[in-house]
Amino acid sequence: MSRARVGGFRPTVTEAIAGVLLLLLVVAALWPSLLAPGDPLAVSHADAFQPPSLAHLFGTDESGRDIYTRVVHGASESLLIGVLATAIGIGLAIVLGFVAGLGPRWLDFGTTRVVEVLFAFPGLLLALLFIVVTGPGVLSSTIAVGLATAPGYARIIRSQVRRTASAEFIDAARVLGRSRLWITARHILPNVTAALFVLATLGLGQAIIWVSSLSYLGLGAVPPAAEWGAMLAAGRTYIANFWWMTFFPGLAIVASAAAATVVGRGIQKRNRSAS
Amino acid sequence: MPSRRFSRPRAAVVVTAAVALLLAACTSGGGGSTGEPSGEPVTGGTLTYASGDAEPSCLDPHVGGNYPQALIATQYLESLVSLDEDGEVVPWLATEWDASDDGLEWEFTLRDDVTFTDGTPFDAEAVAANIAHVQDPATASSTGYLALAKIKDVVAVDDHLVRLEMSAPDSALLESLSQVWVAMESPKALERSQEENCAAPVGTGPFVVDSWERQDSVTLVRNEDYSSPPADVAEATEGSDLPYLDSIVWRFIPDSASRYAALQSGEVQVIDNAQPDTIKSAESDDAIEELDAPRPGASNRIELNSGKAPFDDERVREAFIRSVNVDDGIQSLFFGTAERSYSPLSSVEPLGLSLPDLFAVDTDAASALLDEAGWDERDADGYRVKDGERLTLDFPVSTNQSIPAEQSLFEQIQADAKTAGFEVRLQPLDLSSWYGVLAENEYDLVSAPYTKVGPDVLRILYHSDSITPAPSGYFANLAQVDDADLDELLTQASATSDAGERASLYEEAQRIILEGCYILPLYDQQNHFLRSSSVQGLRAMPTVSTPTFAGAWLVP
Amino acid sequence: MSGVTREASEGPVLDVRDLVVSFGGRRVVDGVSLRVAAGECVAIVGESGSGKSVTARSVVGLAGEGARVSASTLRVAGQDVLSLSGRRLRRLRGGVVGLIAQDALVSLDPLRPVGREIGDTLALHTDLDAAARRARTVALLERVGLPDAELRAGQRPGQLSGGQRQRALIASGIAADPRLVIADEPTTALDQPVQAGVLRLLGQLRDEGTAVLLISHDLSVVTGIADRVLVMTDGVVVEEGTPTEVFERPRHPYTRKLVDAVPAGRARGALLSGGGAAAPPSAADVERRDDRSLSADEPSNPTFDGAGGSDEGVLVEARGVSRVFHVGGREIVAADDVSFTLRAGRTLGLVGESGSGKSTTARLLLGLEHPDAGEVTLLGEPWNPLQEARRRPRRHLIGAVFQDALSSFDPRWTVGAVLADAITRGRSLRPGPVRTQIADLLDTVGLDPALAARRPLHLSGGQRQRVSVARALAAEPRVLVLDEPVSALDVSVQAQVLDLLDRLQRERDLAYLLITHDLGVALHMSDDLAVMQEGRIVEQGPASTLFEDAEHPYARQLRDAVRL
Amino acid sequence: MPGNRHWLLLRAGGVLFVLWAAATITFFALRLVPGDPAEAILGGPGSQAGPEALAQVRREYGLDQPLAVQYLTYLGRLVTGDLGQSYSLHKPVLTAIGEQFGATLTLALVSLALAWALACGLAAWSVRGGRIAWAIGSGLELVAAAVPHFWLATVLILFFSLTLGILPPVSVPGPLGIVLPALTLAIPLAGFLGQVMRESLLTAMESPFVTTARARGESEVRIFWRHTLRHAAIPAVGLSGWAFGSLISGAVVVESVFARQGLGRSLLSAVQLRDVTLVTGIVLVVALAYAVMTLVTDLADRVIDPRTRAVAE
Repeated sequence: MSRARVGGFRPTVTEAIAGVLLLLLVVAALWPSLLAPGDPLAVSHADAFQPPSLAHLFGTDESGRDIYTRVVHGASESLLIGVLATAIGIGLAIVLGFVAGLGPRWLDFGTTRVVEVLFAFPGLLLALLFIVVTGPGVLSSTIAVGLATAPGYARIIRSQVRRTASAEFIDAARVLGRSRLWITARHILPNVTAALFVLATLGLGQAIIWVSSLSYLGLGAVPPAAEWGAMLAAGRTYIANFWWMTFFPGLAIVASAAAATVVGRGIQKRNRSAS
Repeated sequence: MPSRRFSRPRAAVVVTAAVALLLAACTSGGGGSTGEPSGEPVTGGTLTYASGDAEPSCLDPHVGGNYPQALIATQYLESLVSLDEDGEVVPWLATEWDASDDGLEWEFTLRDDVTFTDGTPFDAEAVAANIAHVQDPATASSTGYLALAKIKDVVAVDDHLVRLEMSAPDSALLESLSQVWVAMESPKALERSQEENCAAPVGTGPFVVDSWERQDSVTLVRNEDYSSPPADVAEATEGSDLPYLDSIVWRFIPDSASRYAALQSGEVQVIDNAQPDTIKSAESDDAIEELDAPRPGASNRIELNSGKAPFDDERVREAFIRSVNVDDGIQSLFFGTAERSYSPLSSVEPLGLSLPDLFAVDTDAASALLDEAGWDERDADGYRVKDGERLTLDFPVSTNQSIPAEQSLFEQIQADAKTAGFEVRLQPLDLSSWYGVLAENEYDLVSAPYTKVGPDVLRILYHSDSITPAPSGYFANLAQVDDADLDELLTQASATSDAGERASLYEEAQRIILEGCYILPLYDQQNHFLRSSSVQGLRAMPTVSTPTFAGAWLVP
Repeated sequence: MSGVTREASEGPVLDVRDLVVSFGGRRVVDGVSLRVAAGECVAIVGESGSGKSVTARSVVGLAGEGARVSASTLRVAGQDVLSLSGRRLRRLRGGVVGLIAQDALVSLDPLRPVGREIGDTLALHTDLDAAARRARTVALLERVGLPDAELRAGQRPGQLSGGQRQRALIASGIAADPRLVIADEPTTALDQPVQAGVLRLLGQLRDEGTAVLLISHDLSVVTGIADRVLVMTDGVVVEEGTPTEVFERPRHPYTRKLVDAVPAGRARGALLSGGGAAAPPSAADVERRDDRSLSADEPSNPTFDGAGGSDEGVLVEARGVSRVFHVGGREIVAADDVSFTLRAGRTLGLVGESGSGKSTTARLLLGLEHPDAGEVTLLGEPWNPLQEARRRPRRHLIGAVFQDALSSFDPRWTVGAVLADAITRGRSLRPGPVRTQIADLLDTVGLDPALAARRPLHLSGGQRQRVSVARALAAEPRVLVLDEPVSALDVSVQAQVLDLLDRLQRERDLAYLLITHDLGVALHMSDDLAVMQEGRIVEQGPASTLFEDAEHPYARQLRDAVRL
Repeated sequence: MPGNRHWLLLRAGGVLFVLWAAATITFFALRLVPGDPAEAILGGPGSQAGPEALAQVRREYGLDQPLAVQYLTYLGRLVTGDLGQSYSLHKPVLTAIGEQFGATLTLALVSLALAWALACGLAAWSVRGGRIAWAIGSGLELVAAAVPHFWLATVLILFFSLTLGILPPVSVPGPLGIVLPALTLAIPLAGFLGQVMRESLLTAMESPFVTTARARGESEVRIFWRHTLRHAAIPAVGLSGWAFGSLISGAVVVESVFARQGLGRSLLSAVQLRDVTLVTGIVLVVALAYAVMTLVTDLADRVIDPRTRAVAE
């Protein structure tokens, strides 16, 4: 299977597809109208519950809104939330991770324990606890997911920092008389950030799922917002008769999450073979 | 004899009610509230009922008092009186009753052959204990408390004669007493801690609470020595030994998709809160029948908070009502399972007044009104503005009380209102936060179904007294209608003993409410049940439309 | 059972003719022929990529994924391997042919007790029941000379020492009495004394009538036991003959190159790569060493110092340095009262088995560890212990070359960046401004300046090591610490690097601390030698004489190991 | 070995620490709820709790005391196993949790087992099936790992209950009832575990001891089950603790979709009813369960992988 891991820098077919998907996602997020000129909130009683057709690629929902348009416009909502959540999570994690990874033993011990504690809260629980405190809503659910994912990242970052810090080239640098700060700035930081980027892409997929889960539970985005999770939640009640209302938003989530993972792993693979 | 006093005026309207019910029966493919049973009743078997409502935290409907509680309590609790198909008040645990001419004293003769399922005999003391329990603030009763608000004192004249002394005449007393929220429970059981009583209330009904697996199911078993069906049922089922079913498993399946799937796959035999689209598709499915039982009391309507800006200005209220198109939405969302309503009262309420013309959509008139009211500019997003203020309406929606279709309808209203220049801010909330927002008076629009037998519901909903909260904290006058004339009318109506006068008073009251643009009626409180066709003899109580399984059986 | 019977079988056990192995059109083995008879040991010698391992593995059909193997003959014990079906092939593996790979730490499943691995072989190729297998396993482990076999059988590779592991691996290879044993680099990564033991074991097998095919990159290893030697390069056998023929009268230039490259017993300063008269190794040269030793007449005491006690040229002095590690409640004495001196232009060779504390000593000298006791001085001034801040300004005086060059570079830096950083003392990573210096450096270490643009990952092992030497030089140090600088390299490459180091020392009058497990290298490079064991220096003296009057048993072991 | 006791003590201490910290966090979470904490305890503004009720809660929770005192009393009550009273269920939180915990635990464990089975099975199949199988295998894992529970649940119900009609769409007593919920939880997890395993599977399959095994005459099947799988499993096992946590999270969704008893459902309704005491109680209990679970997996890890015990130099 060795080819499965080496595979040069030329993207594999899967990676190519995934890349395109992500690209579309970004476009949809930034300039939705390019892909779907319609208005995602335009109600039209006449064409409620239309099955997929040329007029409505993904069909229409209970208010006759075009699901394709909503999915496209939903990208910005979902993606933004996903990115934000991941950013919060990783931002927090970096602080924790570096404190633990570079600080003295006791500090490392302390931080690691704290991280463990947070990690001990199954993600959604932490999120729910947070929501109980702040009340439901897009923002709080986003922050909640950020908080909930931070510990996981922190662990990885810490070990990454540790590994880099104990690498032989760090010794080499010390022998050459480089200061701690210099080493952190020139060696550890860059080497860890490479991994961070991967982490982020991988995390993005999960974050999207999480946030949509919260919306599904009615704790996140508020209708008629075209957030995928919310759309799914709305569609589920009609699943018995109008499958497309659930299927396509779900597909969007799965596709983007999967795409993010593939791309993330791709980069990871190359990083590894490059080091 | 005494009951005749009430029967006459009713007779007129009763017909309409019956017709309405018949209609319901037809539309729902013979599964109507009478659901003319096919074949001979079969004894035995276990029926599984799946409720979409949140699992009640207490099975005693005295506590709080919401519809989910009523649904299940109907199976094991019974009231003093009931209504028959024609809306006639009929004897139940009380055989007859009489009121003093000033309407301040009521005497009820009780059945002497009934015992609670814990062996406690049912007697005057029991009635006293129950009314006391409902009125005790510690019970935190909401619905029941309001229903019995005018009862000042209860006197056990003898074992089976009880006298209620009123603080003021209450023409709605019998209707109120017919509701399951004030049903009779064993006084011995009531003495237990609230936790215990909530877990297994003890009544005289056809079934007994056997066990409660939290978040899974309540198991009800047959009351072997059940002897006290309401008069009308007793006649109908002369000689047969009710109930037929051995037991009922009462499940809680919040997810409507799963619930319907469970019915289709035969895991359960009856589900409530059926989604409109599934009702529609059930019509073409012989294995599934519908039972449509619109709730009595108020219609399902959107209240416009006249207590604060911008809706303190009648012109703005009218503008809003005129600018939103509800009919099309109802058509597409409810698949014809719901009739548009133009009345504050449910279509099953004989005294309901409908004024369709008031609700004809007229966007030009709307914008004219708004300009007139000073909301004559529009901002970048197309919303109307008045000295810098955007025309914003907060619309807290209780996700527990509004079915998805209804929430979608609100979204469409939101879209319509936008074109007119209103910014409607929908905020779906859990029940608790929803109450919170109402208590803080942070709403302009709200939809709050209220179920009570009889037009007296109007007094609860629109009398200015109802702006101040009940012990449970809930206040019913969400439109915050504060109109002296209206108050006067409603007080008179509930006091008068003359049916004709009562009718005209309520009509006048409704006119004020409708013309004052305080509410936007939508449709009756939807109450659709789907049953597997193996379930026969299922019937909705004419009181608060809760289905009763007393006469139901399973076709093997 | 095939091969259990030992009567002289008709014809050779292994008969290979015109073996060709190619991976996707690339020919890795190109027409190799060889025969191994029962009771004979044939050795294939060559450097990595010469195709020796592939040749060996093709014999059991394990040339590797996507390998296309063809041969006019490929017979083991009379069976035509190429025509064997999956199941029959599996019967052959382990049953008729035992394969002993290198580095048992990874060649035995680290998660399973070694006894199991042996038991599996038995289960596959004998019809013994579980109990019998257990007994047999223990017997085997005893046979390969593993002390208290009972206990060992239950232990996992990680819990055994390198030698024990290798023996266990051999045991699993010979469990089913195969008629042919293929030993692929069985002794690499082992310390010399252990090596000797393992080779002796293979010798026994041969004497008992097993055919042995020995694969090695190290000439000195095979000399002892091989009956015939094949020298391979680029997939072709360039020379074949008895050890003596091959080593004393190498006909093919490549063979000569290899022979010369062997450091063991090549006079100090003699060029290993290219030129230099081919001298026969082993016995002969030990005598030469003796000649040299006559001229040296220093007393050898534990705190020996190079040139007759005078302080002239002393750069680094370590006095009674100790370092103890606390791991999971256990105390590990990594350095115990270590004392030595480094002088300009001289090399101190530090030898000892892995885990004897060599590297810790180096780290103490480099100021990467602080000593628990004792001190290190640099140019007479305190160096360690000392605050890093005060040490930093003088850091440039000591440079280091690490064993694994690759991991000693930041994977994200180009060679140019690495050197620029070293030259500008960390002020800049941009090669541009200091292009000429970089070119000079690369030139001094014999590399093409064009390499500056590459990343270390894309360099050969030798090139990497040269770059790390260049990096060390950039700061113009007086002292270089060389931690196993060549152990990862092929003989000929190793030769070049060693020569380079030797040249640089002479040109720049550098003081070297050379850490190695390879006594040959040590002897060739060092003026003085120190032997370490369990953190202590047990012998110290001039390279020439040290072993002659070695008192310490371990030193003796080492000596014998080299002599074979 | 000597390290063991020391190690175990340390980890046990870790568990205690986790609990303490969890308690602390929940305590302050309770205080962070906007408005009157007493009101929050009674279910937020919606509760419209009467003054006497509020007063009683204040007394009970010592809310009139300084924060430090409150904190200590809180901890004290936790030590005695008193998690407070749930306003929405009219009963002690501990009892409420007790009723639900078993169901969730069962679900989580069954799902965990199922996930492992799926992951290993798929790995086994795709390892031997060559290039295509490998691609398909990793593809399946990829998708599986990206599927949100609530969507998967719907799809499964549609397929198994409505189309095939072989499995109940809602949980029913007996083993049949747990199948769909467990599947819903297991599939995404299996995808995740699979992805992790695949990575290490590659490494394992290329490592020399596999060659040794082949050279010994082992068949590929045996090699997979005896050698490579075990190596591949190690990192995934390390994740089992985390996985357990994620299953609990998943339970929140799955239990309500399948109308199944369990903590997840209690938690959701508690959140919706703003029953703070219940939420914090559940969070605490789950944190405990999690901590114990990690301890167990770490132990398992030490069993499977002796190297973690060997003291590294």
